[in-house]
Amino acid sequence: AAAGAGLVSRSALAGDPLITEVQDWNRYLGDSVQAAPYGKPSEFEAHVVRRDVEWLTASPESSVNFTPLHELDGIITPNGLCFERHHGGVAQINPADHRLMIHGLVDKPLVFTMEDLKRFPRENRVYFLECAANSGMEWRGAQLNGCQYTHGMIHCVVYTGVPLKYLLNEAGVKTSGKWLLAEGADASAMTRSIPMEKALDDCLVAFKMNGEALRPEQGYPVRLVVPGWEGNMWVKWLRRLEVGDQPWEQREETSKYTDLLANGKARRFTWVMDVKSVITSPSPQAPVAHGKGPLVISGVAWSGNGTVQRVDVSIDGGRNWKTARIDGPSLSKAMHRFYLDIDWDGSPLLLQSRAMDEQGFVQPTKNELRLARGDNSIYHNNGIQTWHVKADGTVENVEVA
Amino acid sequence: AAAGAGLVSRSALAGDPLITEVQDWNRYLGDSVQAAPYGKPSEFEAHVVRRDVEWLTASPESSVNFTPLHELDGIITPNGLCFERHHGGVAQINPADHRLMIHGLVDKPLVFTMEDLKRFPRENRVYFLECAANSGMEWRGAQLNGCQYTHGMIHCVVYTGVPLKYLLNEAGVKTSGKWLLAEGADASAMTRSIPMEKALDDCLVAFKMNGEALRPEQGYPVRLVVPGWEGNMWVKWLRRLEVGDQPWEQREETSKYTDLLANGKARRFTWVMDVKSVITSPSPQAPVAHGKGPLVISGVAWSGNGTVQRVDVSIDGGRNWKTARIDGPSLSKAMHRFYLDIDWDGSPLLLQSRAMDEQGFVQPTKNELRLARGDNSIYHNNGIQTWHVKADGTVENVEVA
Amino acid sequence: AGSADTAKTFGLGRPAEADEIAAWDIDVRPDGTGLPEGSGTVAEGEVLFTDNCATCHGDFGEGAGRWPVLAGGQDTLKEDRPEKTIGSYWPYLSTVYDYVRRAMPYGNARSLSDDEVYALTAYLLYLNDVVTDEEFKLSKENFTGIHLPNEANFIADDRMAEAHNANKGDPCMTNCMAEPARITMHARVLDVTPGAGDDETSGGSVD
Amino acid sequence: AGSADTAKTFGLGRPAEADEIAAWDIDVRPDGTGLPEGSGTVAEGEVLFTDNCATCHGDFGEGAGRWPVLAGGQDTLKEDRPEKTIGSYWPYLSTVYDYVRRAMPYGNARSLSDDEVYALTAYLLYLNDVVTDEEFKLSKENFTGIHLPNEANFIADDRMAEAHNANKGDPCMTNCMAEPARITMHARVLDVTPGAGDDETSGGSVD
Ligand code: HEC
Ligand code: HEC
Ligand SMILES: [Ca+2]
Ligand SMILES: [Ca+2]
Ligand SMILES: [Ca+2]
Ligand SMILES: [Ca+2]
Ligand SMILES: [Ca+2]
Ligand SMILES: [Ca+2]
Ligand SMILES: [Co+2]
Ligand SMILES: [Co+2]
Repeated sequence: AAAGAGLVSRSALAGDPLITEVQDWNRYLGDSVQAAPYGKPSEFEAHVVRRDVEWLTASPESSVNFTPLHELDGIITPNGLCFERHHGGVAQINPADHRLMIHGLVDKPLVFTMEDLKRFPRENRVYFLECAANSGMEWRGAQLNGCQYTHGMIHCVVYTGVPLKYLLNEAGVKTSGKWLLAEGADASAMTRSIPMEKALDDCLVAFKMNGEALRPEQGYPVRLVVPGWEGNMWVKWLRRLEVGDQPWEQREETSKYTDLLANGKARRFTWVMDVKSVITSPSPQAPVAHGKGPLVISGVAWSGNGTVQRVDVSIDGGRNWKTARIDGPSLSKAMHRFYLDIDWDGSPLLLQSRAMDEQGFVQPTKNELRLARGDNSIYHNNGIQTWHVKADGTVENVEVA
Repeated sequence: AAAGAGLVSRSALAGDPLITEVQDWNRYLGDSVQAAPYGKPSEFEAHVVRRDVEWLTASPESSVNFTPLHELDGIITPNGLCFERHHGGVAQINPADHRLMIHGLVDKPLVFTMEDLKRFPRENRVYFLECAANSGMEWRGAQLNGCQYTHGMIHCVVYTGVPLKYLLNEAGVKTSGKWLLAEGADASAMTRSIPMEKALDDCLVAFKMNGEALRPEQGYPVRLVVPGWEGNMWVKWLRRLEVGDQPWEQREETSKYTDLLANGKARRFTWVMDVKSVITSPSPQAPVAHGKGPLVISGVAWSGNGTVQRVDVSIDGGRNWKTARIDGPSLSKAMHRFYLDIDWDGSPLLLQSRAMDEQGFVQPTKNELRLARGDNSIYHNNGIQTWHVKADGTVENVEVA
Repeated sequence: AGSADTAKTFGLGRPAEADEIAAWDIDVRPDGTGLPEGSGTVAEGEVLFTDNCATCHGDFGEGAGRWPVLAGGQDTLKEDRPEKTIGSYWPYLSTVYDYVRRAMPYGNARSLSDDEVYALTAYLLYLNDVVTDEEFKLSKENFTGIHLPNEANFIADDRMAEAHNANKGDPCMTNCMAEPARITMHARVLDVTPGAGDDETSGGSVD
Repeated sequence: AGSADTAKTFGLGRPAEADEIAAWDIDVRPDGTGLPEGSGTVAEGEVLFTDNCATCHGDFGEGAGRWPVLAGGQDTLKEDRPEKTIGSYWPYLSTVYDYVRRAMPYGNARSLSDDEVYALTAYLLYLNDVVTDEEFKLSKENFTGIHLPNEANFIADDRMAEAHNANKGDPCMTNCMAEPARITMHARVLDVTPGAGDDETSGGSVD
């Protein structure tokens, strides 16, 4: 054969050798269709991973890692990158060995297998799940340089599951049944009290995320979906639902997930996740590499109250705002993606985004939150985030006044 | 410690030991948040994979594997399970080494880096991608037992990308430019001619799927998205766009992807994917294990013409039909999920689904297609699929009259 | 064959047996619902705590390293770094019993007997100065008579009343600040790449 | 700063250089656009084909094993198992030149010189009885004078005119067939689990 005959001259040509020379991937066969029965990302995307912050917790089995929001786009979080939060490690459960019990103030206490659950009518819904502690480390002030860490305790996927009301109806909730205790099968036996009104409204008992089975770290084989409400309530490895007439005041709704105010009082049962947004690019982990000119400012917004109606973006630290373009599906209690396409003049920016939801709630400043609640709250920090984009394109987490 | 003190008596209790005895996953810590920076499915889902059929092709590098539709739900295909079709193996390309050229009948021939592309305004859209050869093996009659094989050359994901029109506009298409040649950088240097009208309508140059970077087998770092049109046109590893005044009549639009009729004539440029549906469960790979009683009949429907308006399901081989429930987002040129929840009496069923799209096109029977096109067509088989559910719950691929 | 209907039942699942319910129904409420028979003393609890808990939580519940602090912190809730413990923060004793029984000791959950949990709960009351007698015996009978100091300080969710929520309406779009914005604070943790650089920090913790 | 606007340009990308365009612009159209300078004979092509192509496509383009058949099949298009080859099916010769140059030999694409591709294309014409003279030389100059036999049989997409598409309207819902449906055909491939059982089949192929 005449291999290379045409190449000798080519390599002498003007222009980018990546174009003028035949590259290996344009000549030799790549991997076959048998190489990856279950596919994975390119080796060039190895940096796109969940990351934890070791000093945050005493034990990595009761800890959190964070979604790399700065690397993602659109409104769907890929399953492999959904942040993890668990209190006794990831339970590995054979679905054949899993049971879901409903008891308490019901006519007929019942036990379901996974097969049983899959015989009820199903629904598919896109919902964000945000940990109430998301941005909690930022309560006292700018601390972490990267939206993965400041805002990465959130993900948004499509759930397939059975409306919880069908299961409750099957057992027959007594009229005295006003609260529901949901319990997990993991080593923390996670429990939360949920008011019956919410349970009968839009909760799902979900076995799939983004089309495939739930991931183990998200509660495989089955989890509770509590749309718009704090992630801790979305009990994973769901094994038990008890109907009662009062809340249980479990550890996760007393010691934790209560909001200490300046006056020493603490709010309890703060369930709804408030309207919130963050610019994901540029951000500290996603600096501007290309200098001045066209710049895509991109971010996500969400609200536990329903859809996001509008997102405004400021490039001067909140003095002036422009309404961003919300792109892609706008679904209730789901992430929304927004963009502001600007022509950057190369001077430093103080980037902020401010979301407004369908009920008219507007994302507050961090100072407004501190004024209302003091400095000792941890949860429900939905304050406006500021990124300082410097002339060299690097970005820092700052606060402004 | 008093380990086990409470257990001795428990194990003697009546009831399911999976409930009455404390399980390991309820006692001991599971994996930590550092165990899987990029997560993967449970070990109990190892059977949920893309599969190929070895005898179909001479070489696994120019071959196809199939999406396990029978294991999925909702409308989104997880990235790891999106079917693969490539003609020279999977090109592995470092995004830093990738270039996209636009030339031909344009004012300014241009070369873009990946960084350049990410500075244009972006859009996020959910689209199905179906290979024109999907169900092609079934043209002459029922052959493969499983919707993974009969209908698995389809996936549906959210794309993030730049509208192609922005790139064309940047180069400045001359008024004589009526066609576009799209070319891939892989070892097959895949090419297809696309009419300019479509290119300027809804095509995207996409770099993300389901939020994260495209997978290598789907064209990482960048692919063309040609909504509603046959998958072969969605050129992967996209490196070149040439504007011309006529189509190129490339191998993939002459030797292949042309539709031979009974009279020896062959249709060319058959781009749109017709309205189609299939029941994914029950199906040969997803038999009914639970006997009579509540049975969820579930499937997917799609149309290259826009949204699916309605799906009807028959349990008697097409004699009588019931309109199914479409659940989840109904988006143009995206998959739709439908359900019919029945109370199965245990007698054999002949299951069919029939989709109707927003333009009023109705999915035909296979016999109607054969009547119109003869037995020698391969592509664009959108005929109604029949599954024979037997009394024991096993399911076979059959044809009926 | 018929379609889904919210009102109807499907006849799915099987009846739960009493022993099965008993095996899983271990939750305890503030009103005492769910408390098992049994009892345990502070003194018994001290031994159990030293053997099973102190490695992490410290001999006196002060917390070893970054493991949770269980005692102390009274009167810190309005201070700069409040210490939230059973004694300083938790509203109900039932939560202690419930949580220790379901989740502790960490890594070997469900290994304690009901009496042992009574004893440990008694000892945690003692460490928090709620009881002072080492011979104090906590039991199903006297349990609901004991109240934790901070119970009255829990209030309902009133976020809606906060100024920024109470005044809905279109937010300001132009010249919203008198002066140009100035930076008042910079991130304290400069290197966020785990493993690269200095991971130690004075920062807070996540709950 | 301003927002996106379809009409405006962004000033992104850089001009493509002539040599860069030339390096990638290797496509050939039926009207000859894109054909490089050069030529090659049937005889030259035979040697090249035997050395580089015959292991897969057979000495005479008949296809080894399941590798593609390149010659023969004339007058089979209306038969039960049509054989679609360059001679029996392909409409344009330009596609042969274009495709061999860009993608063959499989596994070592872009390794042939322009003359070699002319010679191979000439040989494929010979194998398909379009030319009969072994001394025939194909060149840029005489290329567009050659037409493949099946060119006239390609028609535009007229799916919309098919009976089932032409008659839109609500489909039948009840008693749509006179008799109960009966099974006319069973799947021939019973075991679809790759690796388990018999993977051999008489079935079709995918294109
Ligand atoms: C190996 C370490 C370890 C041991 C041993 C241990 N614990 Fe814990 N304990 C933890 C961790 C970690 C948490 C927090 C778990 C979480 O994140 O949910 C915790 C939480 C607690 C809490 C709740 C603290 C709060 O503020 O919410 C109590 C009460 C408690 N433990 C009691 C005990 C008792 C009693 C024992 C012994 C029987 C014990 N622990 C043994 C590690 C330990
Ligand atoms: C190692 C095996 C192999 C070798 C060697 C090989 N080919 Fe191919 N050829 C293939 C395969 C496989 C295909 C189909 C590729 C695809 O799926 O797109 C193909 C396709 C073709 C086609 C298109 C067939 C059609 O019907 O569309 C032509 C023409 C062709 N080859 C010519 C050649 C020539 C000329 C050579 C030598 C210079 C050659 N091939 C060497 C394997 C080979
Ligand atoms: Ca109970
Ligand atoms: Ca005792
Ligand atoms: Ca570090
Ligand atoms: Ca050209
Ligand atoms: Ca020559
Ligand atoms: Ca087999
Ligand atoms: Co809360
Ligand atoms: Co076609």
